[in-house]
Amino acid sequence: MSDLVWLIPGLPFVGAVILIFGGTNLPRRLVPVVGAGSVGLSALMTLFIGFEFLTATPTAQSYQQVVWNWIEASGFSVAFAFHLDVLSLVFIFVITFVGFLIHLYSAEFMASDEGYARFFAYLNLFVGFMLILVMADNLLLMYLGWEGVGLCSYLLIGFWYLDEKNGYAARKAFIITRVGDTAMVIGLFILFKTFGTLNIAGIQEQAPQLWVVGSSQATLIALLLLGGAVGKSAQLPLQTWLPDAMAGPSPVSALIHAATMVTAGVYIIARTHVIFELAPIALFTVGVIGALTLLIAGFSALTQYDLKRVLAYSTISQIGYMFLALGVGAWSSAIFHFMIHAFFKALLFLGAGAVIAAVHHEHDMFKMGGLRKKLPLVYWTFLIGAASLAALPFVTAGFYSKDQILWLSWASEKGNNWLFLAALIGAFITTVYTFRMVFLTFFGEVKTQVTRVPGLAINISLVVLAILSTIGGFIEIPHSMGHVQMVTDFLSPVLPVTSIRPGIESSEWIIQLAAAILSIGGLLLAYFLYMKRPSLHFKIKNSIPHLHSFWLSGWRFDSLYDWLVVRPFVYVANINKNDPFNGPYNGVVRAANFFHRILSFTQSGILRWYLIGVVIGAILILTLGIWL
Amino acid sequence: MLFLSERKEVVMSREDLLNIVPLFILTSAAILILFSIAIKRNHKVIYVITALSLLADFIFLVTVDTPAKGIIEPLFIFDGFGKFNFGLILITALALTMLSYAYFEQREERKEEYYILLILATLGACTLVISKHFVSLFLGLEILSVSLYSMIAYLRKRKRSDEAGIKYLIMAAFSSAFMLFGMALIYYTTGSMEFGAIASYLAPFSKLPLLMIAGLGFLLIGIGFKLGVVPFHMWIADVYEGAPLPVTSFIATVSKGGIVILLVRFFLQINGHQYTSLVVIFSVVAIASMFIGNLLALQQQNIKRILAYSSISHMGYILVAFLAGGSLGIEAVAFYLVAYFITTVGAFGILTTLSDSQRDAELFDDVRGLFWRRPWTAAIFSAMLLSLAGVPLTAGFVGEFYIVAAGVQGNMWLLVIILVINSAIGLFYYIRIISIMSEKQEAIDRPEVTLKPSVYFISGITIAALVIALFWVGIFPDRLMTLIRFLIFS
Amino acid sequence: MNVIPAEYGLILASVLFTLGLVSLLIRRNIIFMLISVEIMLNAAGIAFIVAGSKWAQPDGQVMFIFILTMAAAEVSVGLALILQMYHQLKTLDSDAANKMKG
Amino acid sequence: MAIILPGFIVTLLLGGILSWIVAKQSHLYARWISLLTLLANFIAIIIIWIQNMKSPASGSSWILNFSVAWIPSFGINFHMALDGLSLLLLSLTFFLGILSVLISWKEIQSRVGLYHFCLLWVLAGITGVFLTMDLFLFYFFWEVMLIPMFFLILIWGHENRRYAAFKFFIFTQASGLLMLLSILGLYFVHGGQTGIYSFDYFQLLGTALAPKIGMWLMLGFLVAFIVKLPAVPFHAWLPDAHSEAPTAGSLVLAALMLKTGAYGLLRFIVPLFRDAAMEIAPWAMAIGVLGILYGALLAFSQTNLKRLVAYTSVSHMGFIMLGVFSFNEVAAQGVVMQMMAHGISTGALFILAGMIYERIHTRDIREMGGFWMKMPFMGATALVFTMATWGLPGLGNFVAEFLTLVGVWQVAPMLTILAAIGLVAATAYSLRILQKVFYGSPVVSMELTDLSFRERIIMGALVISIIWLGLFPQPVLNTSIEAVNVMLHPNNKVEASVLPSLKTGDAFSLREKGGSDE
Repeated sequence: MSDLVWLIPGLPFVGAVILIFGGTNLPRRLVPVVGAGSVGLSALMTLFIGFEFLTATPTAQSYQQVVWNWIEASGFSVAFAFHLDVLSLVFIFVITFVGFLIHLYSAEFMASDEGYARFFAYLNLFVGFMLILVMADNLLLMYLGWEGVGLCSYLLIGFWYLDEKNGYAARKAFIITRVGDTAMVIGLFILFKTFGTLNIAGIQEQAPQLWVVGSSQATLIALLLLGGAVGKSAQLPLQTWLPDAMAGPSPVSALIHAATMVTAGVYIIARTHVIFELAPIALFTVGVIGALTLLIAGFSALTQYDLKRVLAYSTISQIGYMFLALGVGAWSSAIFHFMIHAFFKALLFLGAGAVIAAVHHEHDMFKMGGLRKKLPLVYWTFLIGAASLAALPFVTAGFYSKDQILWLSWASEKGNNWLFLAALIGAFITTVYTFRMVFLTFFGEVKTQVTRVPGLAINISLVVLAILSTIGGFIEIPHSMGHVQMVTDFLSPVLPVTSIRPGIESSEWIIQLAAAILSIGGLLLAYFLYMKRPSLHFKIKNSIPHLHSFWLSGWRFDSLYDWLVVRPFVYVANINKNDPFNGPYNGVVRAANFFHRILSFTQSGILRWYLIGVVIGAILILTLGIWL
Repeated sequence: MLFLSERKEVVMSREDLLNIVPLFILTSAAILILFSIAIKRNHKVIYVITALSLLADFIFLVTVDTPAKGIIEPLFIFDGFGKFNFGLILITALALTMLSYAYFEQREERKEEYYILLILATLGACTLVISKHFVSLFLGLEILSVSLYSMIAYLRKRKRSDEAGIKYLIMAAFSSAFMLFGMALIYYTTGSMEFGAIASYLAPFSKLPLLMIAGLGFLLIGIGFKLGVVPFHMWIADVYEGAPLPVTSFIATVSKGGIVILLVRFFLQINGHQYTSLVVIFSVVAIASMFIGNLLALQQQNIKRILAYSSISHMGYILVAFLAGGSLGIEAVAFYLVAYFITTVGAFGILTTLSDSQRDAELFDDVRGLFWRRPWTAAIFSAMLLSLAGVPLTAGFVGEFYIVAAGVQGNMWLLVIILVINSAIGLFYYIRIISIMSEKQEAIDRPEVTLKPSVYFISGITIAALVIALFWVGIFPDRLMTLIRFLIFS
Repeated sequence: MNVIPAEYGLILASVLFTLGLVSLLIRRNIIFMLISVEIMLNAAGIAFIVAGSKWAQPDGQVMFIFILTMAAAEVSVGLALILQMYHQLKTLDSDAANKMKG
Repeated sequence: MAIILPGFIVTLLLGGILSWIVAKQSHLYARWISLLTLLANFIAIIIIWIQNMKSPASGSSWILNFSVAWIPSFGINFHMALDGLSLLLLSLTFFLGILSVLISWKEIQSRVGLYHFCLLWVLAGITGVFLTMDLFLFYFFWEVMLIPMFFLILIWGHENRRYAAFKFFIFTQASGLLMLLSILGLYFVHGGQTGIYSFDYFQLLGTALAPKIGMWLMLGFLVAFIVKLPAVPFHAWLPDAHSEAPTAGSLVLAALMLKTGAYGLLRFIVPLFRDAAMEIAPWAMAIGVLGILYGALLAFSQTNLKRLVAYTSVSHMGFIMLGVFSFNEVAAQGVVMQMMAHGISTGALFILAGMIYERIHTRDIREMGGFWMKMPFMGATALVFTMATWGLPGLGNFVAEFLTLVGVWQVAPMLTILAAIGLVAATAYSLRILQKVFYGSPVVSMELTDLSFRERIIMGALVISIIWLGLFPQPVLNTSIEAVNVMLHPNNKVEASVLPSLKTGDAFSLREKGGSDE
C-alpha cells in the first residue's frame, strides 16, 4: 500500500490535467466530480496509507519513496522523492480532508461561474503542489511545491481576471512571496555548499555534528529559511499581501489563505527545526516575529469593514501564534494549532463566503446584519467557528490549542514574559474582533435581503468543519484537566517535546484561567460595544481617527513599501526605457556622418581645388620623409 | 631579394623573344583593328578581333613555356609574378571587351576606335607589370594614361564624360610631371634608372639621402595619383562618374592593378621595408585612404561614386598587405587583386546591363526595388557588393582574410585593426545599396532597359562567368593560392 | 676653363618646375593650365638632361625625347577635349567644369 | 556515418535552394519542402542521440568526427565533430527550425520561396557553427549565418526593419572581424611554436600563450561572443533586431543565434584561453549580473511586446555569462540547460507575440488586454511560458537557473545574491505580460480567434518540451556532461581519435625553404 504514496499528490494532478484538457468541452456536471473526486480519493489514500504507516511499522520513523531521479549533475543530485512521517502525515491529512470539503463546497458555490472547470483545475493543481510541498524529502522538491502553490495562489486570487484590480492583487501577493522565496533559495545554496546535499534527512543528521549551537552559519541559514516562511505565511514584514488576496473567491481564501498554503511557513520551520535549534537567535526571532505579527494583525482586524479582510487579518494573527509557538520551541503545539486553525478558519471563510453570496456580494459588515434568522445553519456553524477562533474556554478546540501556546510561551525554557504578554493581549483582541464580526453580521436589524440560500453541498462541508473544530481540541488536553497528549506523543518521533522550566507545572491553571477570563471579557466587551451601545464604537472611532485609519490600512505597510521599493523601481525602469546604452553607438554614427559631410565638402568638383590637394599632399609627404 | 638579376649580357636570345611576344600580339592587334576600320566600320568584327587577340595573347602566355625568369636588359623582367599579373590583366581586359560591346552596341557614337584605345591601354598596363626600368615604366604609364584620356571622354555628347576627361588629363599630366621629376632626381643621385642598380646603390645606406627622399617622394606622388590613394584621391569620384561604365571599370581594375604590381616590384627591389620613413609614409597613406574613402562613401547617393570611394579604401587595404611585406604579403596583394578585379568588373558589369542609351544606371532610383523587377541581376549585384564588403562565400572574403593574415603575421596590429574598423564602416553603404534594391517598390514602373538579345547574351555569359569565379574563388581558393605561390617562388 | 656645376642645372630645373606648378594653381583658363603642365614636364626633362650629363650617359637625353613625344600626344588629346568642352560650356574657365561633385 | 555531419548542412542548403525554385509553382511546395528537410535532419539527430544514449562513445567525448582537407596551403580543414553539447544544440536547432517553418505558414505570404531559402540557410549556418572544429571554418559559418538573417529582417520585418537589420549586421560583423584577428593571431602563435600551421581546434587546444598575448587573443574572441550573446553593454542591436524581425526571424535569433555566442564561450574561450579567461572571470561574471538586472529592469518598462521579450533574453543570457565564467561543473551544466530552456521558452514567447500580432496587428501591449476571455488556449500557453521565464520549478528554466546559481555560489556568493534578486525582477516583468495582455476586460473590439490547430500543434510541442526539460532534465544533462567536463578541464594532450589527417602548414614550410621573408 505505502508504495502508492506517490498517488496522494498524483491524483489531484491527474484531475487537474483532465480538467485542463477537457476544459469547456467537459460536461458541466462532470467537472466537480473530477475535481472533488480526485481530491477525495487522495484523502482516502491518506487514510489507508496513514493507518498502515502507523500500525504496520510502529518502530519506523519515516518512509521514503524515490519516484525518479530528478537532477543529477556532477555532484549535485536531487531525487523526485517523497518522505512520509508523522509530521507530513498531519499536514497531508489536513490538506486532503479540508481540501476535499472545500472542493465539495465549491462544487455548489462556483456552479454558476463561467470558469467552473478552470477553477477546479487550479484548485486541484494547488492541492497537488501543496502535497508535494509537505511530502518532499528534499528541499528542492519542497521548493517546487512551494513555488507551485504560490503560482496557484496567484492564479486563484486573479481568478476573476476581468476585473483588473484582482490581477494586481494576485501580482502583489506573488511578488511579495517571491521576495521571501528568494531568501530561501539562497539558503538552499548555502545548505548545498555546506552539506553537499539538499536531502532533509541528510541535513538533519549532519547539522548537529557540523555546527555547535549558535554557530553563525546555522543562524544565517535559519534566518534565510525564515525569510521564505515569513513570505509565504504572511508574517511581518511581508504580511501585506494577504488582505488583498481576499480578492479571490471565498473557497480559495478558505483553502489557500487560511487552511493550508499560508501555514507552509510553519511547516518548513518545523521540518528544519534541527537547524533552528542550532540557531537560538533565529529561533527567538521567529518568536518575536510571531508575537509582533499577532498584535499588529489583531489591531488591524479590529477596524476592518470587509468581512473577509477581518478574517484575513485574523489568519495573519493566528499564524503569528503558531510562529510564537515555534519560537519558544513548542513545536507540537504549533502543529496542533495549525490543525485546529485549519478547521475553524476554513469554516469561517466558507461561512463568510456563504453570507456574502447570500447578500449578493456585499462585503461590508456594516451593511449586513440580522442574518441569523435568514441563514440559521450558516449562523450556527459560523458561531462555532468564531467561538473556536476566540478560544472560548473548554468547549472549543481553539481554546485547547491556543491555551497550550499561551502556557508554553511563558513556561518554555525559550519563552519569556514579553512573548507571553503579547500572546495574552492578542487573545483578548482576537475575541473582541471575532464577536464584533459575529454581532455585526448576524445580529442587529436586517439591512439587506437574502437572495441565495446555501444548498446541500455547502451545508455538509460547513457542518463537518464545525464538528471538527469542536471535537478537534479534545485530542490534546492540558495537565490541569485530565492531561491528554495525543498530538505531542504522535509527533514526538519527529518533533522534540518542549522542555519546561523546572517547577512551574503547578501554575499552569493560572494561565488557563487568565486566558479564559480574557476571552470571556473580550466577548462581553464586543457585546457591549456592538450590541448594547452600538453608537459607542462610532464614538471611539471618531475620537481616534488617525489611529483608526492607521490600523485600517494595516499599519501603512503598503504605502511604506510603495515609497521604498515600488516607486523607485518603476521610476528607474521608466527613465531607462529607451536604453541609454544606445547613446555611445548613436554617437559614433553621428560622428561618422559629420566627417562624411566635412569630407564631401572637399570634393568640390573644381579642378584647381584637386590640384591644390595634390600639392598639399606632396608637401606633407616630403616633409614627413625629410623629417623622419 | 627575389627579383634581383645577375645576368648582364645585352644580346637578345630566342626565349627573350618568346617572352616579349605577348606585347607584340597586343600591338599588332591594335594595328590590325586600325586597318580593318579603314576597310570597313563594323562593330561586331572589330569586337571579335579584339576579343580573339586578347584571348590568343592569354593562351600564348599560359601555354608556351618560357624560361622561369627571363630578363630583357635593361627594360623588362618576365618572372612568375609579372606573368601572373600579365595574364590577369589580359583576362580582365577580355571581360571588359565583352561588357564594352554590350555597352557600346546601343550607343550612337562611332564605337570602333574605342577598341584600339582599349588594347593600347591594356598594352600599357602589361608593360608596367613587367618593367624593371624607369623608361619602360614611363612608357607603359603614358601609353596607359594617354589612351585613357580619350577613353574617358569617348562619349563626346555627354557633358560629364568630357569634363571627366579634362580633369583626368590635367591631373594625370600634372602627376606624371611630378613622377618624372622624381625619376630625374633619383637618376641624378644613383646614376641609373634600372631598379636593380638603384637598389644596389641604396643597399649601403641605412637612411635615405635627402635627394633620394625627394625623388622617391615625387615618384610616390605619381604612383599614388594613379592608385587614387589619399591625398591624391580627389579625381577618382568625378572620373568614375563621368567615364562610360566599361572605362570606369577599366580604370578601377587594369590601370590600378598595373600600378600596384609595379609599386610592389619597385619597393621590394629597393627593399623599402628597411627605411622607416617610407614605411611610415605608406602607413599614413594607407590609414588615411581607408578612413577617408569609407567616410566619403558613407552617405553618397550615386552608386558609381560609392564604388569610386570604396576603391580608395580598397587601395588602402592592399597597401596594408603590401606593407606587411614578406611572401605572404605579396601573395595577399596578388590574390586580393584577383578578387578585387572579379568583384569590380562584376559590379560595373551589372550596372552596364542596367544602363540605357541615354545615361548610365548610377542612381539609387535605378536599382530601387530591383530584387522584385530583376531578381537575378539584383542577387548577383548584392553578391558583388557583399564580396566588396568581404563577406564569406565570396572572393572578397578570402582576399580580405589573406590581407588580414599577412598583416597579423607582420605584426601590423594598428593597421589591421583600422582595417577591421573600416570594413565595418564600409559594410554600411554596401548593405545600404542592397536594402535599396530590396525595397518593396511595386509603385516604381520605370521604362525597362531593352537591349538586343545578342548583347544580353554576351553580357550575360560574361557576368555568369564572373559570378562563378567569384564563388569558386570564395569557396575553393586553394587552387588560386597554390598557383600564385608557385609562380612567385618559381 | 670652368664648368657649370650640375647642381645649378638641377636648381634651374626645380625653379622652372615650381613656376609651372604655381602658374597651374593660379590660372583658371584651361589652356594656360595645359601650358603650365607642359612647363613642368619640360622642367623634368631638363632635370633628366642634367642628370645624364652628370653621369655622362645618353639616357637622360633619351628620356627627354620620350617626354617630348608624350607631351605632344598629351597636348593633342588635351586640345581636342578642350575644344569639346568649349562647345559645351562656351567658356574656357576650368572652374566652370564642376558638374560632378560631392 | 560521420558523413552525416556535413550532410546536415548540405541538406539544408539544397532544401533552401529547392524551395526557392519550386515556390514559382506553388508556395505550398516551398513550405513542405523546407518542413520535410528540417524534419529529416531532426529525425536523424534524434536517432544519433538515442544510439549514443544506448552506447555512449567510450573514452572520448566525441561521438562523430568528419574531416577533409579544404585549404591545405593554410592548414584549413573542413573538420566537423559532434559531441554531446553540439548534439543538444543541433536537436534544438532542427526542432525550432521545424516550428519556425510552421509559424510562417500563414504569416508569410510574399516571396515565400526566398523566405524559406533564407530561413534554411540561416539554420545551415547555425548548424555549421555548432559542428565545426576548424577555427577558419567556424568564422566562415559565423559570418554566413548573418546574411540570410539580414535579409529575413530586411525584407519581411516590421516598420523599422531597415534600421534593425543594419544594426544587427554591422554589430555582429564588426565583432566577428575582431574574432578573425584573434583566430589568426592564435594561428601564427601556434605555428611559430610548433611549426604546424593549422586552424584545427584540436591542434590549437594545447597552445601555450604568454599571458599578455593570451589576454588579447581571448578578448578578440570574447567580443564576438558577447556581442552575439549579448551581454550588456553590447546588447544594443538585439532589441531592435528581435522586435523588427518576422516571427520566425525572432525565434531563430533568440532561440538559436544567441546560443552560438554561448556555445562559443563554452567551446572556445574556456578551453583555449583558460588562464586569460580565469583572469577576467570576475569582470565577466559582473557583466553577467549586470545583464540580468538591467535586462529585467528594461523588460519591465517596455511597451512593445516583442521588445519586452527581447530584453528578457538579455536578462537570461546574463546567467550564461555568470555560469560559464564561474568555471564550475554544476554551473556549466546549468548553462547548457539554460541554452536549451531559454531557446524553447523565449522562442515560445516570440511565437505568441507573433500570433497576437497576426490577430490585432500591433505589438503595443497598451492596446491589448483581456485576451484570456477570447483566447483561453493562448492564455494557458502564455501562462506556462511566462512562468518558465521567471523560473517556476518544474519547468526547464528553473533547472537551468538553479544549477547555475548553485554552481556560482561556490565561487561568488555576492554575485549570486544579486542574480537571485534578478529573479524577483523577472517575476515582476513576466507577470506584467500576463496582467497587460491577458487580464482585465477585453479592449480590442475586433473578433479574436483562439489558436488554430496548427498553432496548437506548435505550442503543444513547446509546452511538452519545456515541461520535459523541467521534470526530466537528466537525458540532457547526461548527454552534455562529458563534453562540458572536457572543456572545463582540458587535458592538453590532443585526442588522437579526432585529429584530422594532417596536411598542414606546407605553405609556410615552403616559405621557409624559399626563405624570401625578410
